[in-house]
Amino acid sequence: AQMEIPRGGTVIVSEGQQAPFQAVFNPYNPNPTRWTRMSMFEPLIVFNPVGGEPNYFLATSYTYGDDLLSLTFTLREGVLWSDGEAFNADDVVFTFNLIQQFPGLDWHGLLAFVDSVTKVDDYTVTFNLSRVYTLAHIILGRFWPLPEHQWSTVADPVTFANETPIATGPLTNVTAVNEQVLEICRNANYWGRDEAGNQLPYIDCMRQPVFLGNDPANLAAVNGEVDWIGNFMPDIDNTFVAADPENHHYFFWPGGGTVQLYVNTTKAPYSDVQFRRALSMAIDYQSVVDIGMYGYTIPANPTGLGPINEGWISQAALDAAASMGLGVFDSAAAAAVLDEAGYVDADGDGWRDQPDGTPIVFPVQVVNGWTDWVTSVQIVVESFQAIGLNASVDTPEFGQWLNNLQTGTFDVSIGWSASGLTPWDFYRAVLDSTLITAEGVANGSTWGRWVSEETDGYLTAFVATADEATQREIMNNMQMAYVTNIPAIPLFPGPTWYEWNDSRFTGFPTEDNYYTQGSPWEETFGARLLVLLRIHCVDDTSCGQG
Amino acid sequence: MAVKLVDEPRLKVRNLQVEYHTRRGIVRAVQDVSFDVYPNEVFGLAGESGCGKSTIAHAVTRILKPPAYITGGEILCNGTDILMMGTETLRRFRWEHMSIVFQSAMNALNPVLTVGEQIIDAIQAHVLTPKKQARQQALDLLQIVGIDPGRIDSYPHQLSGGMRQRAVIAIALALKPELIIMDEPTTALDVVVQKQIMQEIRQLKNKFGFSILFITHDLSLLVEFSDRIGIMYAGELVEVSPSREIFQNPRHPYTMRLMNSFPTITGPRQDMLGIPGAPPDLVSPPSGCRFHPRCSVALAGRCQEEHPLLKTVSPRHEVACHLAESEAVKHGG
Amino acid sequence: METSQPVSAPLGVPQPKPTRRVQLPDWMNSILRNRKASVGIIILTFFVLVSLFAGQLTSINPTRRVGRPHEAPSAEHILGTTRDGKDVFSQVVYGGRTTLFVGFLTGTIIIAISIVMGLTAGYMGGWVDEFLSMLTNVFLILPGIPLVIVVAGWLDRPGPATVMIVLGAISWAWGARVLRSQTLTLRNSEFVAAARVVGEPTWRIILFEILPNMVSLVVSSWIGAVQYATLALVTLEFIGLGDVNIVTWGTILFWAQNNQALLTGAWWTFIPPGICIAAIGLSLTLINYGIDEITNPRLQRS
Amino acid sequence: MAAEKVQPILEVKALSKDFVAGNVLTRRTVKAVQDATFNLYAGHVTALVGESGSGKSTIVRMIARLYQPTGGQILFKGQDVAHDRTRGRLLKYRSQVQMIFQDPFSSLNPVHRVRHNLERPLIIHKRIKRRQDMREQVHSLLRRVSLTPVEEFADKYPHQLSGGQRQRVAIARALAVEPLVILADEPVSMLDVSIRLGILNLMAQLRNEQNIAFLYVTHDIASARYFANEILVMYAGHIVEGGASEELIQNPQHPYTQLLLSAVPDPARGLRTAEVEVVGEIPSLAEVGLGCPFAARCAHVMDKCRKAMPPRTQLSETRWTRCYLYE
Amino acid sequence: MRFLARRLVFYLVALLVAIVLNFLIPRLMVGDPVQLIIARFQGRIEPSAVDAIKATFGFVQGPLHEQFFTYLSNLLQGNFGPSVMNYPVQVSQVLGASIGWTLRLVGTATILSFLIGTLLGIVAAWRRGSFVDGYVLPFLSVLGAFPYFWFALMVVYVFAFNLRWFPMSHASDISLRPDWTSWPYVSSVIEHAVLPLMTILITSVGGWMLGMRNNMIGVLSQDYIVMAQAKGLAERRVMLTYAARNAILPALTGFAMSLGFVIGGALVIEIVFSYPGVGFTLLQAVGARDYPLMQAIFLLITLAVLVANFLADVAYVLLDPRAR
Ligand SMILES: Nc1ncnc2c1ncn2[C@@H]1O[C@H](COP(=O)(O)OP(=O)(O)OP(=O)(O)O)[C@@H](O)[C@H]1O
Ligand SMILES: Nc1ncnc2c1ncn2[C@@H]1O[C@H](COP(=O)(O)OP(=O)(O)OP(=O)(O)O)[C@@H](O)[C@H]1O
Ligand SMILES: [Mg+2]
Ligand SMILES: [Mg+2]
Repeated sequence: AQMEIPRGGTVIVSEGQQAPFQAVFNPYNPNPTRWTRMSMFEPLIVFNPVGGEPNYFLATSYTYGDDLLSLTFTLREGVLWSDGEAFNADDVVFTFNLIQQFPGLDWHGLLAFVDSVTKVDDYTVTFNLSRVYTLAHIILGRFWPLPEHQWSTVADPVTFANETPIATGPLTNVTAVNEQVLEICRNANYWGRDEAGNQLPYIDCMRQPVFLGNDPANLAAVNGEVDWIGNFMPDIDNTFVAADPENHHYFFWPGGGTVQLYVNTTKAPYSDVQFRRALSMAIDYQSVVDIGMYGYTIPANPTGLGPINEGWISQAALDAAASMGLGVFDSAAAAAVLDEAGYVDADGDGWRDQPDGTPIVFPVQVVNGWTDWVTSVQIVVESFQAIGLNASVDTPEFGQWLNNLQTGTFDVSIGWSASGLTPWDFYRAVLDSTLITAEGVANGSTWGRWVSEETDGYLTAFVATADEATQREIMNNMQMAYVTNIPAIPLFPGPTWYEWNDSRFTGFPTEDNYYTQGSPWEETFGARLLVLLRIHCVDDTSCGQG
Repeated sequence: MAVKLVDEPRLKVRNLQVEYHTRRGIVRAVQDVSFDVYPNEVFGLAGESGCGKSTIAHAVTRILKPPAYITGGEILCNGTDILMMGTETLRRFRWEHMSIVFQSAMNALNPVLTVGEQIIDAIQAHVLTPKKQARQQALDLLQIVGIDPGRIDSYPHQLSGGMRQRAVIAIALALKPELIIMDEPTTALDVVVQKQIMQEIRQLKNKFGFSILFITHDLSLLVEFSDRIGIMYAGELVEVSPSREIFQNPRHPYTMRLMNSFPTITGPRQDMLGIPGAPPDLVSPPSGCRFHPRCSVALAGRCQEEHPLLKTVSPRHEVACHLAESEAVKHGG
Repeated sequence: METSQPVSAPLGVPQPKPTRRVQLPDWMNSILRNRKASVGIIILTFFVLVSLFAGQLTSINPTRRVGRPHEAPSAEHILGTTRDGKDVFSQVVYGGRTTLFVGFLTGTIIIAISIVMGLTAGYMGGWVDEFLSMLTNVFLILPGIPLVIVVAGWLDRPGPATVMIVLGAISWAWGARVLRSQTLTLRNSEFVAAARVVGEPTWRIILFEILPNMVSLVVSSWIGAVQYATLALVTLEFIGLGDVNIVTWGTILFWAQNNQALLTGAWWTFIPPGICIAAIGLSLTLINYGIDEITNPRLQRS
Repeated sequence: MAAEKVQPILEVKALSKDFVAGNVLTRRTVKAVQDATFNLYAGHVTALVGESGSGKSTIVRMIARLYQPTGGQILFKGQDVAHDRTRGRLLKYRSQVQMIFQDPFSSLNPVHRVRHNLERPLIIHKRIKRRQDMREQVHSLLRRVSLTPVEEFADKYPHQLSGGQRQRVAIARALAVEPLVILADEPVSMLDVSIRLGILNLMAQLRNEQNIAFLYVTHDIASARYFANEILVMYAGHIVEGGASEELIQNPQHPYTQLLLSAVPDPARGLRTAEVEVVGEIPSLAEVGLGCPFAARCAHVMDKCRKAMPPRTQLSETRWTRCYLYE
Repeated sequence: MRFLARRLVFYLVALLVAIVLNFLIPRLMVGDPVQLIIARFQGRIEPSAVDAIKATFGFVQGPLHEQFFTYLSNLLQGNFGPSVMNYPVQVSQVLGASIGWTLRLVGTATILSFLIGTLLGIVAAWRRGSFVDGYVLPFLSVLGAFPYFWFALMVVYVFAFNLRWFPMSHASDISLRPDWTSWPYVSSVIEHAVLPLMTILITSVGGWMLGMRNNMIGVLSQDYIVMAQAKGLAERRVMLTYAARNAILPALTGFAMSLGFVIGGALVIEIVFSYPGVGFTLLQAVGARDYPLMQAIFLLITLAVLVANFLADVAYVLLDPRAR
């Protein structure tokens, strides 16, 4: 008894600054054209970043073997590739074997824990794991099966551009890809249906113009030329919203990775937990968030975990943090901590020195041109200077900055961290000492060079069990270790830019009904797929001209 | 070569005054100058650098541009006042009746056009002539001035200095004017080439019967080449006379000193004095006779206060000097 | 195709002037008498004074937050505040100081290299000249700004020093070429030959005979270089290749643009620095124009 | 003017100069001066006349050690200086051989006062014992060239001087070192007729009073007659004739000298002189071959003229020429 | 023609220098492109996958001279390799699209600016003190003092955003299919080019005008101009054939040389107008350490400037017989 949902229309998308498009529709390319992943190519299962519930796409269920060393997916029946061929287990098996054959395709890092794949029947496959790894279903779930009938003839899938893609997703028909615009239209064979049995998606096409800077992208958004937006916009209420309060909306869910201040824990005085504690207490978090981040996020939780892991946060850890004064702006208290630990101005130059008299001078590194971070760091440095620490802002170029962090040639720096459906991803990225190699940090954000058997132990234990209670206990301990040791100083969870214009299309996630992360650029958790399948024209006339 | 002075003059300059308005003040470059040029005559104008010779030449052709202003006088060519002509009349008049050869041929030719084009330009600007015919005329003109007509398509830089000067003369002759003004046409050239060109000019003059207003500071050349000579000093004409007369019997103290300033190759080898001092600044010229500060025979009061006017002292010989009448001059100098 | 020296120096014996040595050099006098140049000098002096007395003009630290974000101009904040609450007026004043300083220093570096290259090539002649001229011409032809972008990206820390080095290293060619040809002319002039006959050593000839005659050319090339450097600096900073941490007119614009000053209506962060840059550019143009007029009197109108 | 022809103070022997003109692709050699031989004597003026581009300045500049000769010798007081580049000896030479340039408007540096121009040679050549003498010395130099009042002139800049005054400053500069030889490269050709004589007379006075040897370069043969004891005629890089000046002018021997003299305008010779027949123009020095450079324009040209330059033929004690007609 | 031959030799040398610079500069940069690609995953990528990426790009790190010869031989084959940012798309393909837009925009703007500036300069010199000389010239000089980008932003804000007279971004209407034979497309291209073109024109025309005016004034005082006027030639002929043709010669060299600068200036304009040109691509390539792309762009710009210079030389030879 639902109202007929209007169909058709071209939704116009903007992600802020965007490089000109090239026709690279190989999802296993390091950097394929936008909308290749999670709209053209579908995963097996993705877990909603908001709430974490599974959304089944090419699989309909998954089960671990009793020994946790195998993972079986039941595949969806009746799915057709965009060229009309049927999708089945052979495609999944083929794709994994292809990855094994060409490790250059292994973006998900599957080979680190998957040994082989077995086809059970046409719609069942079993992955045989090389070790117990209870996050396997999340990672394997994101893996994109390729059409065997097309890719089996591809000589080198690593360098294959795949200009005419064959995929199962809702948008597969590329109608324009050039230096100015990308336009992809619906897959006539798409399997998805809404409750009323209507074929999905409702929209005909997605069009993303190239904006070479944030500025033109924002002007276009303010002008109402775009429908689905992932731009950073300063002063958004007075510009974007004010231009059309009725239809222009935004919601910057702070569900991104936590931005932290990393200190090089191998060097004095940063190796001293009291010093780090003082730093944490000295920072004016509210100003950082309000000024540096335009008020678009919230101060971070001392455990480092953001809203995406809300359900995991341990009250005990929070209490411990509170008793230490962490994450609360209090210059006087911070100064007192430093005084007590012996960091006083020994040489009378107005700045504090180390207990042995060595002057403390440290630049806080931040990438040149990342203006929100630069402003944040400026405020952080002001806070540090206020308690007598000789800090300054240093803005190397991105490449240089990254290199400094990877090789440990820095004292203090702002930096990102990973986030995932469980806190494991965050702590793994920040603390896993196996990621620190002689040449530098392999990957992740273990820039603080924190080495501890305790935390390493929690990380391995967590993925070795599938029992949620055990996992929660491990994570509680982990959080406690984080707040007592302060290996990094969390500043704020990363906001996710997302605006929408209701005048032509509707069905976007709203603040009240935030059914998934709304940003059109979101690719990791497949949130984009969920939005794509829901949006539709407001009425029959609203998006006729597209 | 006697010139019949009974004819009406081709060019009559009367009380010409030219000023340059500069930052330093008004430069009175030409002050109350009058002279005539008769048909088939070469009238020479000489004087030190900066005395206003070129200014007269430019005034006569009316090509002076600000900051130069003609502030008085008449310039009659064949009876019509050039200064009264409208732009279009002047454009037509010029070159058909009167042309000019500039001080330096190096700069008088447009470097990016061939010699032929520049001659043809002149012809076509005045007479509606088909290109072919104009080119033929240009070839003839080159022949006349002694350039191999094969060089018609040469650019100025491909010609030697002498050839360039000839080409400029060819342009000046293009419309067979009655009067050609030549402002130091040979200063940049060697004597041998100078000689050649001067000979050719003379031949052409005899052949076509035009008059020449000839300007130079090379007195030897002037005396050898002109029929009559006007000597200028500081913007004024101080003596006008037939050339032989002025050479042998100069009457103005300045002329006398001038004639005594250049050694010759055949005359007696004697000590010469030149003229002490330097020409005056034309912004604030000396009072009275402008030459008096440098004149060794100046009369104490009179020359400083009273401005001498051109007076006829003997037939066809005019001098502007208070002493000209008195015999004292002859022994002064 | 040599043109002979015009014989048009002032004629006559000028009246002896009783003034003694405390005279300004002639060219300076002429510059001050030229209207365009003096307007340019007045504008420039104004900005130089503002930079010098920045501390007296405003007591507000340009890098401190002193107000709410994007406050409109008021008595307290004459030009309002930036998005992060800093005082725009004091930023423009202090930013001008850095911009002018770096612009002039860079211009000076550029012209110093030009002088060394140009004078060496012009005076030494021979293969030294051939080599240096070739080098000059090559640098003249290499596209400057793209090269600066590439090189600035290579140096690890952007900032005024980087820009100075990079601009200096690749922008000297124009000046070198002009100065070389002038040196060549002067070197062949008779007074240089006269100095050699008198027995002046080479270094004295270059420093005391040739260089003083190029003062107006050096000054005008220098001004051109300063203008070029200032504009290049501001442009590079604007596109994010400068150090966004320090306050210059370029970075004020960078931040204004980043905070979408025009869209949010915070024109006061965008218009004033733009006008200041234009005013400096204009003043330098006017000065050079004036110098042009002085050295080429034909350009003057009586 | 009976200058004793004793020992020449400066001897030029078979001097030649090749210039390399053009760039790498258009390289060609210009033989500016070939086989020039003559002497300068104290108190004696030797004039070098010839058309523009004939190589006069090149000879002067080689003697002034501004150009390095390609071949030949310059003997000063019997010593070859052409190939001596030691700074000390070069300075010594310069203190005895000085030069006056053609263009008084460019031979004085516009940025220096008159005083500076006179002080420098005094300082460089240590002609001054005490600093205090400097002022007096400068003034006496100015007095010698009749630039009075000296105080005033010493402080002037060149642009405040007239052409003649500038040339006087240039002469004073040359005199500052008390030279034995002065090389004057067309010292009056840029000056007005009326001023020329003043300068020529000044130089004549110096020659007479200080016994200076002059090399007087000019294209105005009449002034050479007026000022010089001996005249050398140059044509396209070669000195083609030489001799006592009056004799040479009244009785030119070389066909080129004859042509030159006939072309000089001379009112005293009587107006409307015979018209001369001249063909061609001075050849480009880059193209001169082996023979006599005047062959192409010469009315008396013979076959051998085109093959080799005629040797020097002594016509009398004071005259010589290089022409096959007189061999 | 000897002149041109000599210039050609020079251009070859210049090109060689550019090629060597081009080879060296990126190699001196810190940070390798693979690291940057990995960094984009902000820690969400497994360490084991890092090797996969490195393998994908297969960067060879031989000794420098070997690298240089590979680079040279690839260059000679016109093969710049794949772009890192757009892997595996070839650099030539990445550039193919943007170079056209830049050449069209900057080319048109530069030529127009030169022509208009020169023409105005001629008029200003010919009629000293007239409206053009007394008002237009100072006005354009003031405009020329503003930085390109500042002006561009103001223009976008006023004429595109507020007044909506012109489109704000892109080189054509993006809903139209590129088709140079269809009028709607071509007209949209023109419409989109108006603002960026005007910005370049307005800020650069004053310089040309002033230069030409001063050259022209110098030429106008030459004897041959006076003589041409005295000859009675028509004013137009004196102005154009006698005066302007001589006055334009020094400007020609400057014109060619300015191209390098204009491309730099256009870069900022491309960003402001989202004009998909090569300047923006360069900036991006530098940010992403996309060496092959950077090198290709820099070489391309250099080549364009060299070609422009050569054309200017040819024009010079055509206009000035002395250079022949
Ligand atoms: N454009 C000008 N502006 C100001 N004064 C000028 C200008 N042209 C000439 N004069 C002055 O006018 C006077 C006469 O100049 P003119 O050129 O007529 O002299 P001239 O006799 O032809 O000299 P020369 O023999 O050097 O050619 C000189 O004092 C000169 O300084
Ligand atoms: N530095 C040089 N490089 C190349 N060629 C030169 C150089 N100097 C002079 N020449 C050439 O040498 C020849 C002789 O020149 P020089 O200056 O000696 O002649 P000149 O007789 O003094 O002429 P003028 O009377 O014009 O001064 C000329 O053809 C000239 O072009
Ligand atoms: Mg004159
Ligand atoms: Mg000479």
